[in-house]
Amino acid sequence: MEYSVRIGGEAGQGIQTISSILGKVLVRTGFHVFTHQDYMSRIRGGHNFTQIRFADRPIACSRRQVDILIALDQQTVDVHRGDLAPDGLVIHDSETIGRKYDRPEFIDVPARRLAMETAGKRLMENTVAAGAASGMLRLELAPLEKLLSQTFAGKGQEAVDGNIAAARAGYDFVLNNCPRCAFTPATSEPPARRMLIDGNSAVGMGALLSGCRFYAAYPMTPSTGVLNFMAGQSRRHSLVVEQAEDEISAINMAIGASYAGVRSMTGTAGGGFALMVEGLSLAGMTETPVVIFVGQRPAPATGLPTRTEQGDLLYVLNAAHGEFPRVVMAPGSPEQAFYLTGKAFELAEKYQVPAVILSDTYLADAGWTLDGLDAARIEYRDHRLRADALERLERYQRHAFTESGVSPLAEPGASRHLVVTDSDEHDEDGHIIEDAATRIKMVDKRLRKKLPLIRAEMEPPRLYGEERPEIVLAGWGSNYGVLKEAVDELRERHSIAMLHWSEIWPLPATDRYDYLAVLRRARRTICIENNAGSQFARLLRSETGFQFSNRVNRFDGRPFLLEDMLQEVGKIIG
Amino acid sequence: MEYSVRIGGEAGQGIQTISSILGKVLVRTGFHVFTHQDYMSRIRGGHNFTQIRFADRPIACSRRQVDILIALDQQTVDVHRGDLAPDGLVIHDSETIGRKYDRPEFIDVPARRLAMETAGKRLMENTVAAGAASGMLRLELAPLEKLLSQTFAGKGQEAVDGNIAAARAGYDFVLNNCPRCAFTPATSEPPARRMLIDGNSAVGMGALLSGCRFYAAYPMTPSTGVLNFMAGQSRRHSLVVEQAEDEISAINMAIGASYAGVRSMTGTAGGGFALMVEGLSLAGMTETPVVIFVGQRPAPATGLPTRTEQGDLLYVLNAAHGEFPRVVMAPGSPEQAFYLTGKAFELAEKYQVPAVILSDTYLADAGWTLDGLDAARIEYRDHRLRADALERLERYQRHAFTESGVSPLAEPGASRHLVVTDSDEHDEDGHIIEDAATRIKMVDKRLRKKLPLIRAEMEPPRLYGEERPEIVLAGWGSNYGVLKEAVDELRERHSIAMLHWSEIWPLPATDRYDYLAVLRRARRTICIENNAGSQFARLLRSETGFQFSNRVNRFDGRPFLLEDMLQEVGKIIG
Amino acid sequence: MAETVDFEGQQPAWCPGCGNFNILKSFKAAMAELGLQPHELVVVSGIGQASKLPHYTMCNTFNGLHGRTLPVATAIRLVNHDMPVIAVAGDGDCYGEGGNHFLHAMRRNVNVKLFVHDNQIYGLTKGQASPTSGRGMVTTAQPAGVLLEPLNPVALAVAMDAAFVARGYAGDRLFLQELMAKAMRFRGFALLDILHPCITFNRLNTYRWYQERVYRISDSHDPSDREAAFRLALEFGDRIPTGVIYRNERPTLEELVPVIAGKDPLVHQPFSRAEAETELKRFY
Amino acid sequence: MAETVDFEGQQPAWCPGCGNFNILKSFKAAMAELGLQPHELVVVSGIGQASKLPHYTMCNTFNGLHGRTLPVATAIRLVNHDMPVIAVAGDGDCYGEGGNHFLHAMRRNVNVKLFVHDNQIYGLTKGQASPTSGRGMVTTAQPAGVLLEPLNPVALAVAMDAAFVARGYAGDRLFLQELMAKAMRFRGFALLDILHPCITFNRLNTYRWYQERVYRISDSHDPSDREAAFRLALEFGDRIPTGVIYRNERPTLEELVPVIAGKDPLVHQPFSRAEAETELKRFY
Ligand SMILES: Cc1ncc(C[n+]2csc(CCOP(=O)(O)OP(=O)(O)O)c2C)c(N)n1
Ligand SMILES: Cc1ncc(C[n+]2csc(CCOP(=O)(O)OP(=O)(O)O)c2C)c(N)n1
Ligand code: SF4
Ligand code: SF4
Ligand SMILES: [Mg+2]
Ligand SMILES: [Mg+2]
Repeated sequence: MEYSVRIGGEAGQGIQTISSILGKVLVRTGFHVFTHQDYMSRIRGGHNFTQIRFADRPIACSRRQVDILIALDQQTVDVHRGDLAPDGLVIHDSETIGRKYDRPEFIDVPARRLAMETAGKRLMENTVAAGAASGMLRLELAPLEKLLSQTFAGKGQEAVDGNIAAARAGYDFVLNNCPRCAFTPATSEPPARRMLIDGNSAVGMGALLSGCRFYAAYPMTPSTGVLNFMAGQSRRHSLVVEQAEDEISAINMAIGASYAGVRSMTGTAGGGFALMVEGLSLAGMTETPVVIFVGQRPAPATGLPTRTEQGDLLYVLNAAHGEFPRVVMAPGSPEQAFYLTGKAFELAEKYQVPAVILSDTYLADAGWTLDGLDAARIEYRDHRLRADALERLERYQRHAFTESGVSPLAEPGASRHLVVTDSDEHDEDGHIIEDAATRIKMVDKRLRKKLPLIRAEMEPPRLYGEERPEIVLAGWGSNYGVLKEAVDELRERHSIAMLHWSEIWPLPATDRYDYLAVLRRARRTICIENNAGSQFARLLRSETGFQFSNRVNRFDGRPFLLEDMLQEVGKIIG
Repeated sequence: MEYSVRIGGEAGQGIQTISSILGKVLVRTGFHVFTHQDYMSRIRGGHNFTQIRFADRPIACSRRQVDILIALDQQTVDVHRGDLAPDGLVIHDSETIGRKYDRPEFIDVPARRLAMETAGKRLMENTVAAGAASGMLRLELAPLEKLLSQTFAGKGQEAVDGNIAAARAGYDFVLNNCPRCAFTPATSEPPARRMLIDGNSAVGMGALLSGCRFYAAYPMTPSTGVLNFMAGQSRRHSLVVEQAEDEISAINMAIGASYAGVRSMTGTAGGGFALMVEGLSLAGMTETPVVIFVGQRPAPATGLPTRTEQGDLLYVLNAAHGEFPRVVMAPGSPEQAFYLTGKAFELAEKYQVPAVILSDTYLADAGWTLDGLDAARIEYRDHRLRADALERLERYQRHAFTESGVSPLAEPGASRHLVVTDSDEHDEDGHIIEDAATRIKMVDKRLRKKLPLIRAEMEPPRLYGEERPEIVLAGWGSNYGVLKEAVDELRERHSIAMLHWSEIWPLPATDRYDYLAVLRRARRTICIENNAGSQFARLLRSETGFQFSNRVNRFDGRPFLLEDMLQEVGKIIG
Repeated sequence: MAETVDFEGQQPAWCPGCGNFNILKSFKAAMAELGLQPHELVVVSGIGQASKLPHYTMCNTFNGLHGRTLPVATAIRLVNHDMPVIAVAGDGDCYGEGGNHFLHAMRRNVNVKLFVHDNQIYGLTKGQASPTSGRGMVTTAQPAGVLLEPLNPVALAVAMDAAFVARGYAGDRLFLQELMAKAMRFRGFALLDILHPCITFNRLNTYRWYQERVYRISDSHDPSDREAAFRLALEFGDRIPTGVIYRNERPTLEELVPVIAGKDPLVHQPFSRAEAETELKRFY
Repeated sequence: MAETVDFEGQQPAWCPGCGNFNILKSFKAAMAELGLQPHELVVVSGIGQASKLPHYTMCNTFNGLHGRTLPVATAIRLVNHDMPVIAVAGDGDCYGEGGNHFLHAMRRNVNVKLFVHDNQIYGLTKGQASPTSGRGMVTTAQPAGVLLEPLNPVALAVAMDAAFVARGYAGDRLFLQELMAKAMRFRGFALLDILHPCITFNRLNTYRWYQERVYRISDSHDPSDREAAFRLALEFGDRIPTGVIYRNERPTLEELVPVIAGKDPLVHQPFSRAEAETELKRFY
């Protein structure tokens, strides 16, 4: 059992209100929900939509086919009508969109009138629409009412009552006027308690639970959600959030904060990361732990600012002058985003390197249903030398040579020992040097010793599907969900599996799991990426020599929907 | 026949004066000269040196072994004595360095006293030293005197006379007091007229002859020489040079100038390039031709600011968000720097892409002897639409779709047609769009259509040595000279050749010259790079699958001298 | 001669009621008033709501990166000093991301006109504080309110000895048009900071808020008096002066750079390879 | 208690006779005078001759990137507001590459002390014009002389309403020490622009040039009077005032950010995973 609801309209019409109410109600009703957003770069007007797919089993992507289309304007009808399922329906308010449809699949819900009648507020037409959709789906009213009470509690009883009345009006209207509305999804009884969380919030939660105490950023889509999340947290937890004057400042602040002794982070998109490249190199040279969230969007330059792409992989891997190790994590879901953010903080501090969390707009905004997130699975170990432990040392050298290449990281000011570091090449004390011998030892320490140690901590890609597949769908980052569902669909007819990398760099070794063997054994290996340049395929070839037999690329700013993916793969495997 | 003269001392002691006089005199005397510099990042004090190697045949690198050491201070003696040839000599002024050496190889030239006696100026002790070295080498005095007249003409007759007298005093002193000074290099008779030119000047000359009209930069070693060169030219040619407030501004200025209708350029080092990454992406999206000079130096961060490295290859190749074509040239000598700068300008404008000239400190400062540079070999074609040709068009669209992907590039203001471009994804007119279809066509146009056309223009690597070698020494950029001489040395005993890439990206195809076949045929393929990460080797594997059998890396901030190279290669090939 | 209609461009994507519409109207009217044709001027903009302006009119356009309008505009003008060059930016664009370029553009005094649509907020990214946001303004990124001192661009420009410093207000359309025309006619770098309400995200600085405060500077003010200008510039609270605050005519950079001063624009100067080739001599 | 000798660091690599030596002396003496121990302060610097200072004394040191001292210093102070934080930079460092951070650091008013070694030239890169270089100064990169208006950091700081604005001179060592101590004792962001000759590259602004012009501001000047401060700040020619030019005490950012205002420094606040975990609730 599964259905998809799509809500379309102009920016500012309240798509977000309807979809967040509906999404949450569906989760609370016991469904697995997946939501995804398609927004233009404007505040009012244009054409946006949100899709809510739900089912009685875990789901991980969006479909093209729509069962219920909620059209807040005429354009939505025009653009999305073609995606309607054979028995799909369109909810619209003929008064608002200014046109009557004389066809059975069009359900005319007078949302504006009902909103005025019940709550006296035009604005509540969105709540009416949410109610109407709930009615079509024959959902219980109680979870919807409870959610509205919680959501509007802060705005007073009148707002709560008004919204509940509006929702009921929409619900009842559909029940009374739409005999065709016969969607009757089965729900689990009693509903399991589950979360609905998006990629950005998951990163924020991961950071919070990793002990991140300082976040500096300059707003940029799709990373602004992380900034907003952290700013919201800063009121309740001991976390300083600073909006910087630019991204250069943001990363230097994060590095300064880390030097001073706390875990710190910054976040941006590819274009803002361009301005952080200099700071990345500084973190590399001074061996200062720092976590950088990078939300990819279609580029070059400003590109398609509110859309999605995976075009920054090689850039993030190779950015910055000079050679130093970095960690790059590319989570495929909010769940992975949460745990990998934790791991990024842990590795950054343990090895004193910068760590990048490479996300994209699709993952940033996509809502996934989870049974829960296990905070305890995020390691939190303070790797810094502080107070007594530090004071007790006879001598302290910030960049002391050690077996592992990792030098003790001390909190400045916490003891009589000086903490000295430098962007110039330096000696163990942190002072400028120019001699060749020290330089060689420092490169060995920073790069050659640490890199293999970090590599050993990286998890190999995840195999999903056949254990010895003939066909491998390979991917990384946010394509996780759609690849997984594609495998589910194709498994009956094919020996197929997904190989998905979410821990990208240092590229995981093959000793624990020989993923190269899996690839080499397969008849067809298809690398699927949201970019034009097959960047991951080039990376894998450069590091392992392996070359995929086929490549699928999408670079129009949109994510792969399940049907698209099946079609593209179908072209190759027949 | 060949000799090496090394001049060492503190910063500010005048090493530069002595070496530039001596180098030029040797060239004018008919020798082939190679000079290279080793400087600290300080203005006074510390330890610097310059090496002048000369021979009766073309030479292309420095040697470790020194025949004449001119020690301006004690430290020079201590540091370089070990490199002295069996019959090598040390010129020093025991009064200046404060110590007398009672050994036959030490020639005590009272430079300071002679300077005071002849010219009344202590400062001229450097001219005395230059004279002394000329004496030891039994050079004619005339070229030296002529050079001094030319050099000091601007400072008046007194300065000319003083310098000539000082040089003569040094010259005579050695003739009279040093019976052991028996270097008698054979010169060509009459001397051929040759140039002595360094990498930075060659880039500047290439830019000037390519019609570069605008240069914006922020000072940064080792690129400052190009800025200074261009600034000097701006007085005589129609060229605007602007020192920007930062590198971000510099590249945006260069892009603005190019948009306005002239060829433009900027220059920096790896750290400054970090700040240009954002602008690089802008040039990619707006299809604005721009040439960027990047002088590599040891990093990360500030690193070793006055030293050399090849650590920025993958960074320059992958820098910037999004996917777009770029040209990367890595000249191996001033001659290549000159012609490849010309080619960078040509390709940048023809295909409307950014082009990078990737140099390094070693090449920037190294002086090579050339028979000449052929200005006519630098193509100059104005690819822009201007005045009448533009006015005659019925319609103009800056980003019009064409067969080749290249749209007409018009000068704004030159006609009634508007020239509109945008960092957002745009339509043919240059206006913002968000639809998938246009996006796809634009990516195809910018990236997929142009890239193969540019690739077809790239020259394959140069083979030097055996045509079907068993051993290949592979390299790129500034290692050209030392690899070439290493092959010369090793050819007698081995089937060996150099394969040198100076046109790096798009990686040249193999259709005109199948360099992969050469590599695959060889028994040993050794990739030699001035970095720790074997970046070129990784690039070649990523693009062709070929893996070198051996790698040699140097990353201590110093260039490979011939002996070092032979030793490293010797360890591998025996 | 062009009329306002010749400057009609694409349909704006701004929120209905946004102050940007009035600025756009003034812009088109001012260009027509000055007798310019669309192809005779270049508009350089950054990224933000403000920076979309060139698409909504007709002109040569370089719509570049967030914060980077001024370096691009500066170079265009140095290459072609016959062409009027206007830089359009938002307050975040120009005073936040692009703050350094702003400082140094004033020092350069290239004849570029800088129109900053100052809505005291980041509009396009949905309402974070900008450098000019008032203290205490609460946003999603500043839940405890803005804690930083707002930047006063006009006072800053006077301190930097910018050649022409003015403030306009989108609610006073005709005066704004007049100020735009004045800035265009001025020989040198001109800053015109234009206050305008962002009706969607800025709940503090509304039409009403501005209406109660904004006034036109009286004729008695002498814009060449730097101290008086500074005093006036500091006024930003219960009363907000609009008009020309400071003026200090001095040679522009184009008039000082030897290769172009008093000569043809660089883009129209001939390139002589032969002359360039002579430079090779010095290496022999 | 520490003495000046406790602040002896590595051997400076500056040119003998450089003005930086006096600044270093004043620095060490001021720190000793304030009763600080080397480990009790952090010095953040950029890249340039000036920025090598922390290596030549004893202190916790973050010698970062050219131009990026202030963001690093700001964050250090926000994380540990018990620790004195000094940012040392050159004029190119701070007003050129780092100009934007300079602007916004003044707005932030974090209690960081900014000491700018202002030699009106780029020293370490061998003598190009800096933002404060005088008009007409000829260098290899500016063969036609500097054509841009020099930036007046002190006037700029007054316009930005910086909390503490002073100018010192390396040739007046004791007064410089006094100004450093004053800046350190001040509660808030403090700019101390320190004039000093670069004897190798700056042939214009020599010891003698400064000596003839620099004077100490008389006691009658009221640094809390912003207009008077601006007037004084504009004086930079035949006479150059040194001393405290402007002072405007107001709460620092550390005193306004809720999580740290009046609380333990962030770095010493405990981290409670349990508390953080409660935030997961809202996603159910
Ligand atoms: C380097 C970079 N950082 C961040 C952004 C995201 N961004 C786009 S517009 C904008 C701010 C818009 O505010 P403002 O400049 O005041 O213009 P407005 O929309 O208010 O007119 C930001 C931060 C970007 N495009 N580039
Ligand atoms: C991003 C970047 N650009 C350029 C440089 C090169 N650089 C080093 S120091 C310096 C300027 C030095 O001038 P200033 O800041 O005034 O310091 P001073 O040496 O005069 O004390 C420059 C341009 C750099 N290190 N980093
Ligand atoms: S968000 Fe604000 S500035 Fe942007 S268009 Fe809407 S009202 Fe105008
Ligand atoms: S170059 Fe100038 S500033 Fe640098 S140390 Fe020498 S005198 Fe001082
Ligand atoms: Mg704004
Ligand atoms: Mg300086």
